[in-house]
Amino acid sequence: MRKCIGIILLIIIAWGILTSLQTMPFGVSRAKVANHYINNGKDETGAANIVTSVVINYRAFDTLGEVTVLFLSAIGLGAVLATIKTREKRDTEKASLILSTGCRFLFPPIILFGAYIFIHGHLTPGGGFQGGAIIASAFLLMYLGCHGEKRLNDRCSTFSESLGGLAFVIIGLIGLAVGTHYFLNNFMPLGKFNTLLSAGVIPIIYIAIGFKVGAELSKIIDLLMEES
Amino acid sequence: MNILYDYIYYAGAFGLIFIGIFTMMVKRNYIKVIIGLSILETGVNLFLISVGYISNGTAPIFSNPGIEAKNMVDPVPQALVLTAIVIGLAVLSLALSMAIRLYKHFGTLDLQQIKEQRW
Amino acid sequence: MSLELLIMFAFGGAFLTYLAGKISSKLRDIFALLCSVALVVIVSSLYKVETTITLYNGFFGMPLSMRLNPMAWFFAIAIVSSSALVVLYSMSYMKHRERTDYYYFMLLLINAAMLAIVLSGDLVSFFISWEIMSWSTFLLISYNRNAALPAGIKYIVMSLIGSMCMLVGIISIYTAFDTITISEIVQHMATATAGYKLFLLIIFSITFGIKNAVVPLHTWLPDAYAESPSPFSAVLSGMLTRMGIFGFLLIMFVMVGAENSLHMGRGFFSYHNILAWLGAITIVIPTFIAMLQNDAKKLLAWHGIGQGGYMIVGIAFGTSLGLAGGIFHTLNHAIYIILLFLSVGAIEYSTNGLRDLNSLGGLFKKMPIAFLGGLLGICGLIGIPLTNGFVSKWLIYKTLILGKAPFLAFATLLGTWGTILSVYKFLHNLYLGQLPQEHQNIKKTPLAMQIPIVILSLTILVFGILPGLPLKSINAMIVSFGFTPLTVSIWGISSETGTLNMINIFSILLVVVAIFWLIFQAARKSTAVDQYDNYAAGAAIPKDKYNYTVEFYAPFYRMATPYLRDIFDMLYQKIARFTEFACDNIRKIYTGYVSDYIIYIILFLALLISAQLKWSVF
Amino acid sequence: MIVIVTFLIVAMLAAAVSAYFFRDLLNAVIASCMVSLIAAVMFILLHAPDVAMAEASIGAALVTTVFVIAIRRTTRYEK
Repeated sequence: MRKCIGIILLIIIAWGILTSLQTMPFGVSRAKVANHYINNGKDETGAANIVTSVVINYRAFDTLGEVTVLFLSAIGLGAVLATIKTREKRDTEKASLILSTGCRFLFPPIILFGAYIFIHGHLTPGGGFQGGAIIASAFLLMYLGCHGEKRLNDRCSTFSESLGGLAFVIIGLIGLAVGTHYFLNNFMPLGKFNTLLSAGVIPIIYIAIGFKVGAELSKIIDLLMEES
Repeated sequence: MNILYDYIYYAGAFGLIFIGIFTMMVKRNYIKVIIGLSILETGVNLFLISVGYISNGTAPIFSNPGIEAKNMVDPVPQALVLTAIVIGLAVLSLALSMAIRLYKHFGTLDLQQIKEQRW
Repeated sequence: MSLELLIMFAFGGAFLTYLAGKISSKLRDIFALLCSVALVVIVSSLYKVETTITLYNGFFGMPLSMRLNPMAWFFAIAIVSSSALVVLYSMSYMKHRERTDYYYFMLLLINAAMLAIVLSGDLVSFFISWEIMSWSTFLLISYNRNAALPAGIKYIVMSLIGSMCMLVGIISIYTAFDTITISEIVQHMATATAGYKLFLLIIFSITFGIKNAVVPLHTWLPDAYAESPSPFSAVLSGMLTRMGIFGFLLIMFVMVGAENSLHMGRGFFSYHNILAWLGAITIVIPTFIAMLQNDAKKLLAWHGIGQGGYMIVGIAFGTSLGLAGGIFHTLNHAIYIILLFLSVGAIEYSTNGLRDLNSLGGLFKKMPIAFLGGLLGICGLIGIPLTNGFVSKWLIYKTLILGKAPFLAFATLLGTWGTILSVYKFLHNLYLGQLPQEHQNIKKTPLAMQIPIVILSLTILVFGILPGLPLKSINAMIVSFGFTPLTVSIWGISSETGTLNMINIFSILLVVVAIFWLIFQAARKSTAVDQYDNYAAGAAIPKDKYNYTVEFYAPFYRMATPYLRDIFDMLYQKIARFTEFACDNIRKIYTGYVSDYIIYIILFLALLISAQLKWSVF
Repeated sequence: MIVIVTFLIVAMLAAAVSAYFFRDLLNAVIASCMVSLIAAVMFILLHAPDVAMAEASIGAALVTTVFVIAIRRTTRYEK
């Protein structure tokens, strides 16, 4: 019954989408705002990666809100899971020495790789979000491989998370005070194009986002993994 | 063949979207519903990226001096999807924490049974 | 300048009282009293001042202003003085209750809001103050929790319906005339069509009719009066309900204008005639329902509705005599109903919240001051000569007889008879008869409760003997509406068709009473007996309960009950139940099952898409 | 090229459909991980390396892990 209704409704919607897709050909046009970003983004922001310049410069306020949503969901997760107090014991086999040693060996390189990703966010693909996710996966590896011996340092993760958020907002406020007076204004010198120290505040903000996202995602994993 | 080339990405994206919606509509297991949600989300992201695509284009990065601006694909949907993926993870983990909580409380993940037990 | 000071004092005093209550309750009581006395002083210093001030200019380009004129001053002085007396009374009455900070805050806030209503010079500030008043009244009606909550909800629902009607009226005025200042609306009103004026009159009449409890819209009132704390019942019945009368005056004689509102429609089906008939129904039916009540406050509440009918009849008739009668009756009603509620409150205070007429009685010697208040209050309510009710009722009867409206005149007289019957029950069952055993050692009435009762009792006599005092300022108000002025002297009123001179009546009554007293003194055969002796008729008095006042008017009750059901209340209850039932069924679409919600979303999308594909609506 | 894309898309849809049909939730999660991975490849083909990176690290890895953790703390089988 439910399946029949679902299929009928989806067929109607598919039909509507099919008729409207005919006016939207694949792979020919670009939006007007995208043209502006592509043509001027290089000179205005100094970042080689146009996606980064959109995320951190043109639409940085959106990104701030998005980071806030991430933060809120971490809080919500903690609130939902915090009330569970039953500590059930599962008999799990301890990881072998090779596995745990390998995990400990891989942990610093993965962290380094994450840091590399978000430091070079304005030059190559990647940035704070991807780097943060990679850092979180390093912590995940430690949780899986070392059987909960090494836990995320709570104070350290909170510190780096708030440091990242604070740096983002403070740089934004400095931008408001300096120069052309809008929030998250790119007030620093743009530097030489396509080098590491270029593009003004973009690398700094992306590093801040990397810290923040990495800490938050690690915290989410920590909350879900704990007691299990 | 040309028509296939024009619409294959859209077909894939909407295929994912429909499968995701159908899963959410029909399945009674809460984790299955969340799996449907994640498939739906992937479909939407794929659709947004394929809308911004330009035939014979390049990635929007000036990594080499020879890359020209006029062939670049649209960066705006990419920036959008980038954040959407991260938010998607946050939403999914929140929903899954609810699932854990529901299981602790009701002892089942079947939505029908949870609904009956609710009062 | 003093107008701003007045508003500032009124609102700021309310907030500061609340803060003072956080420090000490004694400080708060004194502060509240000082505030209300200061308001009385300020308002009385503004006598015969006409002024306009602009409070705030930026409300969508419309100025919010305050203005003072004879009408506003008359209502303002009544509001502030009654509220000062009530605050004084509350100092003892509310002493050992909970949440007294909140009580005083709301009481003073209502006072301030009523002041702002009567002083407001434009419709937006009128509406804002009206809403402040409605909401704080709701909070204070439900102060006692339990049974008071449904009463408060009933009040706020009806009040909000009224407010929304008023909002519709205000918005339509703004779109039609592009102004909200009352004095400018008056000028624009000349260009409006008759239909538009009728629309305005009707839509505002719903608002003010609800507030003044005109009969089809009265059902909130009995519960609200009975369940709120007694001092607040006094304010509620005395001034707050009569904001409806102020509103009627505002819309009929100021905004639309007397020459328009009195010639709206033809013959019987003219606007003011129908309003007068509604007023007559409001007099008769609630007064007879009041007779059947066994709860002292409910009895007074039904009388509150009934007396409101006199005011409506008076001002709806629209002659200067009738208008004077209606407005003067508003003032008089405020005085005696506050007095009655305060004396019932004194009994409630002494007997720990008892107000059932069947279980009380014989309190005359225990509480002489409350008895004095009750006696003079019901004298005013009935309209016995030398009390203030007599003068205003005389003016209304006179208007109806001169205006050749015999049926309306008969209705008002019928109302008076019903009043006499029911208030005798009230007085007798509370103060006369046998004192029940458990009330032998009741609490004494404190001084702070006695003072307002004494002041109001004296005021009833003063306004009864010297009606010229208030009638002078009422006369100024009537002149400002564009009516011919009355010839008012300090003793009474004189016109070409008859003269009322209270000093003559006073002296005649004095002489008659003196003669009778002398006769009785000379030919005295009776002996004074004890309060309890006169029931026994020679037989032995039962020790416990022997109170023949139980089931007063029982035969009448049996006879009249089938006809005196409150059909409007039942109708509203039915509507409410139907709404609840419908909402309960609509609620069922929220199944609490995620997949269902997704199906709803998809269904909606599918409907949109099929509509677009079929008819191309977008 | 078109053949590769068609193959990828068919595989992706097949993975999604099997995620619908699997009774074992762990299998369903792995199937949805497949969907994400193929989607990451398709982002590369659509010249969106940033998004591909995010999808691979977050959509494929972290989401799957979170699902697995949740399944471990609840039940493994549907019904």
